[in-house]
Amino acid sequence: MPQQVDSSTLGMWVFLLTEIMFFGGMFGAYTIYRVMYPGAFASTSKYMEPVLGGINTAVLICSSLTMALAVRYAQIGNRKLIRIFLILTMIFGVAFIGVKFSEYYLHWKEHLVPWMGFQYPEHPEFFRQAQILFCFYFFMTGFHALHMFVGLGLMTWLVIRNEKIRFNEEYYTPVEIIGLYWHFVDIVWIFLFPLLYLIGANK
Amino acid sequence: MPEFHLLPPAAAVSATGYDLLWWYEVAVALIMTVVIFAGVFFFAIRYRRRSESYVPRPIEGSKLLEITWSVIPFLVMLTFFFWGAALYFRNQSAPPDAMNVYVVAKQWMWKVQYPNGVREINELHVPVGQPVKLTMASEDVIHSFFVPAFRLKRDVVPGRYNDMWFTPTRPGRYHLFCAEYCGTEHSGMVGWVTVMEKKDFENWLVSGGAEGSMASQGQKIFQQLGCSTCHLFDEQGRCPNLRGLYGSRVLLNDGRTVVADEAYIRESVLDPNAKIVAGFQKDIMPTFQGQLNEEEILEVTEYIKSLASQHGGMFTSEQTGPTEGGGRGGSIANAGQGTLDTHGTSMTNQPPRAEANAQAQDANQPGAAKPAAPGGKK
Amino acid sequence: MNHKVLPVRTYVLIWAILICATFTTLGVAFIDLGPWNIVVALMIAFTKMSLVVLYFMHVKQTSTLTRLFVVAGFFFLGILIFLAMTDYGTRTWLPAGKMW
Amino acid sequence: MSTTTAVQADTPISYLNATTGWKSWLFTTDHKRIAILYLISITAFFALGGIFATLMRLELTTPQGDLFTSDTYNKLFTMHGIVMVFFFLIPSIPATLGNFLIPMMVGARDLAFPRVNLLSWYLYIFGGVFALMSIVMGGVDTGWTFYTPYSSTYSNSFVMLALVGVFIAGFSSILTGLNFIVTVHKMRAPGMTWGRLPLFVWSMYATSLIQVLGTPVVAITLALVGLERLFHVGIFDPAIGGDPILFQHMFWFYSHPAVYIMILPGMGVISEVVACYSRKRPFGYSFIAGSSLAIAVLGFLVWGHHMFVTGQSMYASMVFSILSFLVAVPSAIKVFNWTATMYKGSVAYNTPMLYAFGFIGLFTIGGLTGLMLATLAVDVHVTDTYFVVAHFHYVMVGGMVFAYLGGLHFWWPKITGRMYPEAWARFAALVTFVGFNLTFGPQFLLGYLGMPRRYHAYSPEFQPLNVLSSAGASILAVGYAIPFIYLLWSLRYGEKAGANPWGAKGLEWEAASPPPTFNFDHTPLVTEEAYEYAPEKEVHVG
Repeated sequence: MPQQVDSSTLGMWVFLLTEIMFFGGMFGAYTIYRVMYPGAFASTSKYMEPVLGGINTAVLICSSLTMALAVRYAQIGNRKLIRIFLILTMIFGVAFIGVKFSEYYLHWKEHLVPWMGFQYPEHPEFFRQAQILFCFYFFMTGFHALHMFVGLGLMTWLVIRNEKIRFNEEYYTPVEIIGLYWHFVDIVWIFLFPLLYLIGANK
Repeated sequence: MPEFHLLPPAAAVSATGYDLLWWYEVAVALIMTVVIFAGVFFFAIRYRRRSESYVPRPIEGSKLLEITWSVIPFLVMLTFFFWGAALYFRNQSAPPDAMNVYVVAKQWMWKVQYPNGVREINELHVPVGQPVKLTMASEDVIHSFFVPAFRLKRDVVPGRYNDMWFTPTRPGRYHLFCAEYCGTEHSGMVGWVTVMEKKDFENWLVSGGAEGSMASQGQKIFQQLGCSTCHLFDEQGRCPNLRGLYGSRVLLNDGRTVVADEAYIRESVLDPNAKIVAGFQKDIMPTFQGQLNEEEILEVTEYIKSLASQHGGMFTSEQTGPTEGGGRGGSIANAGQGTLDTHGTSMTNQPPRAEANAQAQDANQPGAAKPAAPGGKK
Repeated sequence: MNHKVLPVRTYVLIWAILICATFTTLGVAFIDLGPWNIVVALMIAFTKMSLVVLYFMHVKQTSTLTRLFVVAGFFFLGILIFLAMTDYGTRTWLPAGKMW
Repeated sequence: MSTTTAVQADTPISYLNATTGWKSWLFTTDHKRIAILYLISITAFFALGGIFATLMRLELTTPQGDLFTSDTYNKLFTMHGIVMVFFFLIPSIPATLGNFLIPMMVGARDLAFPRVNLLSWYLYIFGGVFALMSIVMGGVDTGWTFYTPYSSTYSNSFVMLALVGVFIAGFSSILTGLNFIVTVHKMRAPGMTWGRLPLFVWSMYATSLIQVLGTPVVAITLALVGLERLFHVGIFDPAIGGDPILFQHMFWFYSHPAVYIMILPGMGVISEVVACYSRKRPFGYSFIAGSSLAIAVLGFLVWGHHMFVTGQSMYASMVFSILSFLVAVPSAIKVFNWTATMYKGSVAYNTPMLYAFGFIGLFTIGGLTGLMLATLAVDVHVTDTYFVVAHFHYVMVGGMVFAYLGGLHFWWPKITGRMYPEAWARFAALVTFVGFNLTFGPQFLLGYLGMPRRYHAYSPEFQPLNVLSSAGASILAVGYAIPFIYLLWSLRYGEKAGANPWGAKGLEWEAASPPPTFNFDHTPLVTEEAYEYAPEKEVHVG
C-alpha cells in the first residue's frame, strides 16, 4: 500500500535525483570514452585490484544492511540497537575507505596516477588513452569517497542525536533520510565496481 | 564611412543556396511577427479598459485553436528543417574532384599549405569554379574557419581533422575570420580568401612554390622516421602496403570496414593500434604522437595520398619523386622545433605529456602573479 | 510517518542476495563472454540497485511520487547518454549515396 | 477563495518590521526576507554585469580596438557573461519573486525548508565572492562557456576561482529548485489542487525541475575542468586522446536547459500579468501550464544545436535540429494564448502590462530567430556571430529582464507596501523598449554580415551598425537607471498600497501589503479555480 512521504524524505529523494545526475555526468563521459577506446580501457584491467574491489563491494553492502536495520530500529524506537547498527555502519564505512586508500597507494607505487609520473610500460601504445581511464578511476572513486566522508559525518551527528532525543514510529526522519543517502552511495559503488575494475578481466 | 550592405557578398555556390533559405525564413519570421504584433495591438486597443467595474466574461480556451496553432507552425518548421538539412548534408563531404588545401590553425594564425608545397599565412587563394576541400587541424585550442562570403564555417578542433569544401563563384577578396574564441588575439586571427580566375590562380600557384611539394616533404619524413622499412611497397612487408591505400576501403581484423581517408591516416600514425588491418599484427608500429606536428602529419598524409594510383583532383595526382626541396632547412627535428613552436610537440623521445606538463606548470598557476600570455601582449 | 516495519529476515535475505550477486559479478568477469560480459555485469548491477532501492530505501512501500522521481533521474541520465551517443555512434558513418 | 482579511492599522506589523536589527535579516528564515536579500544581491550583480557591458559597447564604437587591450576586452565579455548568466539571470525571478510568492500563492506560511533557503542564499553569496575575487585579481578570459582546451590548459587567467564560484552558485540554484519542488508538492493549502495553481507556480515548478536535473551535470563538468587545470591532465585533454567536443556536450546538456531556467519564470510572470490586466482567466490555462512542463522536458533534448559546426556527426546534428523545432511548439502555444487572453478582455495599460507587451513582442522575435539558428544550414553561417548574440539577448533581456521588471512592478506594492510612480514607470518601460531594440536589432544584421562574436577589433565596414548598437545601449542604460531611482524613492515617498491594488486574483493578494511574517492569519481554504474573475461580482479596486 503506497503511503505519503513527508517533506524531508521527499526533499532527500529530490536531492538524490541531483546526485544521480552528478555521478551520471561522469558515467556518461565514461561510457563515451569506453566506446571510443575499448582496447586502452581493457588494457588497464591487469592493474586493477578486482579482489579488493569485490571485498569493498561486500563491505559496502554489509554497511547498507546495518544502515537499513538502524532505520528499522528507529521505526520501532529501540535506541540501543539504533546506536549499535549506526556504529557498525560507520565501522564498515571506515573499512571501505581504508581499503580504497590502500588501493590508491598501490596505484601510486605502480606509477598509475596520471598527474604523478604516469608510466605504462607493458602497453606503450596505450600510454595516452589509458590515462583517461585512470583519470576517471581517480575522479569517480574520489568523488565517491568524498560522499562516504560526508555520510560518516552525518552518521556521527546521528549517533549523538540518538542519545539526546528518542526516535520512534512518529519521528525517525533524520535516520530515514541519512539512510537514503547512504544507500545511494552504495548504489553508486555497485555500478563503479564492474565498470572500473572488471573491464577486461576476461582477457 | 564605408558603404552599407545588408548581406555579405555571395561568392560561392553554397552562399546562393543558403541565402535563398535565409530569405524564406526571414519572410516567415516577418509574417509571424506582424501577426502577433497586430494581434497584441488590436486586442489591447479594441478591448481596452473602459470601465473600472466591468469584468469580462471568462473564456475557457479552445482545444481546436490550440491544436491549430501548434500543428501549423510545426509544419512550417518542418520545411525549415528539411530544406536546411538538405543543404547541410550536401556540404558535409566534398566531391571527388575537389582540390585539396591544408589548413593548420594555431594561436593566432591560419597556416595554409598547398599540395605542391606553397605556403601562406592568413591568406587562402582559390580558383573560381573549382571545388576546394580544406583539411583542417589545430595545434592548440579550438578555432573556427569562417568565410562569410561563402556562408560557411567549420570549427578546427585539436586532436582531429575537420574538413569543409566549397566552390567559389566570384573572383574577389573576402574576409576570413576565426569564429571560435581562441584567446587573447582572437580578433586578430583574421585573413583573406582570394578567389581568382583559373588562369591567374595557376600562375600564382607556380610562382609561389619554391619548396618541394608536400608529398615530397612527406616522403622525406617517411624515410627519415624509418616508416619505409616496414611499409614496403609490395605485399611482403610487416605492415600494410600503402600504395593505392588512400580512398580505398580497408578490412580490419575485427571485421569492420573503414574508408582510408585523412582522418584514418592521421589516427594510424598517432594511434597505430586503433584500427589493425586484417591479416596484420598489432603492436608492431610505434606511435608517432609527439614526434610529428600537425603540419608534418599532413605532409605524410599527402605523401600517402600521392601513392594512390587512382586519379585525384588537380594536385592529388601529382606524382612527386624524392626531388630536392629547397626551403625546408635541415633535419625534420629542426622543422619541428623551428618553423612551429607548438605545445606538446617536439622531436625528442620523451613522453609528450611531460613536456606539456612542464610548460603548463609554469604557465597555469592561477594563484601566482599573472604570467605573460604566451603570444605576448598587444 | 507510518511505514510498515519490515521484518529483519527480509533485510538479511536482501543482503544475502546482494552478496551472492557481487560474487557472481566477480566470477562472471573472468569468463570470456565477448561483448556479453558488460551486459551481464550491468544487468546484475541493475538488479542489485533495484533491490537496494525497493527494500533498503523502502520505495516498495512508498508513494508513486517518490517512484516518479527515481525513474526521472534515470530517464534524464538516459537522455544524456543516448543523445551524446547519437554523435559518437555515427561520427564514422558515411553519407549514403551521391550528394552533389 | 476564502479571504483572510488583513487587519488595517496605522502601523501594521509586517514581515518588514516584525523584528529589527541586521541579525534579524542575515539569519532570517522568512522566505520574504530572503527574497529581499536576493533582490539586493542580484541587483548588485546586475549593475556589475551592466558596467562590463557598457565598457564593451564603448570599445566597439570604433573598429580599431583602441580603448582596451584585447586581453582586457576578452575579460570584459567573459565576466559580463559569467556575472549575468550565473549570478543574475538564473537566480533572478526564481530567487526573488519565486521565493517571495510561491509560499503565498500555494497558501503556505513558508517554503518547505526555510533554513535550506537561507543556506542557498549564503551559497549564492559565497559563490559570488569567488567570482568577484577572480575579477578583482585580474579576471577570467575563457568566455562564460569555459570551452576546453582553452580553459583547461591555455588560459593564463583566474579560471579556477571563477569555476569554483560557478560551482558553488550551482548548488544554491539546486537547493532553491529542490525547495520549490517540495513546497509545491507538500505545502499546498487545502483545496489548492494542481489544476488551481497559478500559472506562475506551474512555470516555477518546471524551472525547478531543470535546476535539479541539469545543474549537477554542469557542476561535475566544471569540476572536471578544474581538476584538469589543477593536475594538467584530465579527461578532456586532447594530448592524451580526450575529446574537447565531449566537454561541449556535457556543458550544453545543462546550459541549453539553463536558457529555459531563465525564460520559464518570465513566462510565468507574464501569464499572471496578462490575466490580471485583462481581468480574465488566461486563455487555455491547462495548455499554458502543460507547455511549461513540456519545455522543461524537451529542453533537455536539444543541446546539440550549439554544435552544428564543431565536427559533431551530421546525423546527430539532424536529430538535434528537429528536436529543437519541437521545443518551439510549446513556446508558440504560450505566445498565442497570452494574445488570446486579451480577446474580449478589459485591458488596462499599467506598467507591468506594458512590459508584458514588450515581452511578447521581443520574445517572439527572439524565438523566431532561434528557429533560424536551429536550421542546420543557416546556423552554419550565423553561429558564433553577432546574430547569436542578438538572438539570445532578445530572449534573455527582451524576455527575461522585461518579465523581471514587469513582475517587480506588479508585485512591488505587495513586497514593499508602496506604490511606484505610474507615469515614470511607463516612461521607463518605453525607454527600455526603444533602447533595447536599438542595441540588439542592429546586431542581427551584423551577424548575417559575418561579424564574429567576441571580437575586440573588427573590420571597418561593421562600424555603422556597431555605433547604432552602442547608442542604443546608452538609451537602455537610462531605461534601467530610471526604475532603480524611482523604486528606491517609492520606498519612502510612494503612496501606501492596499492589499490588492490591481484587483488581481490569487492568494498572495489576500494577505496584507506588505504581508505579515506568516503570510496568512490562518491557513486559507481554496474553493475556486485560479483567476476566477466572475462577471457578476464587483471587483474592489484598492
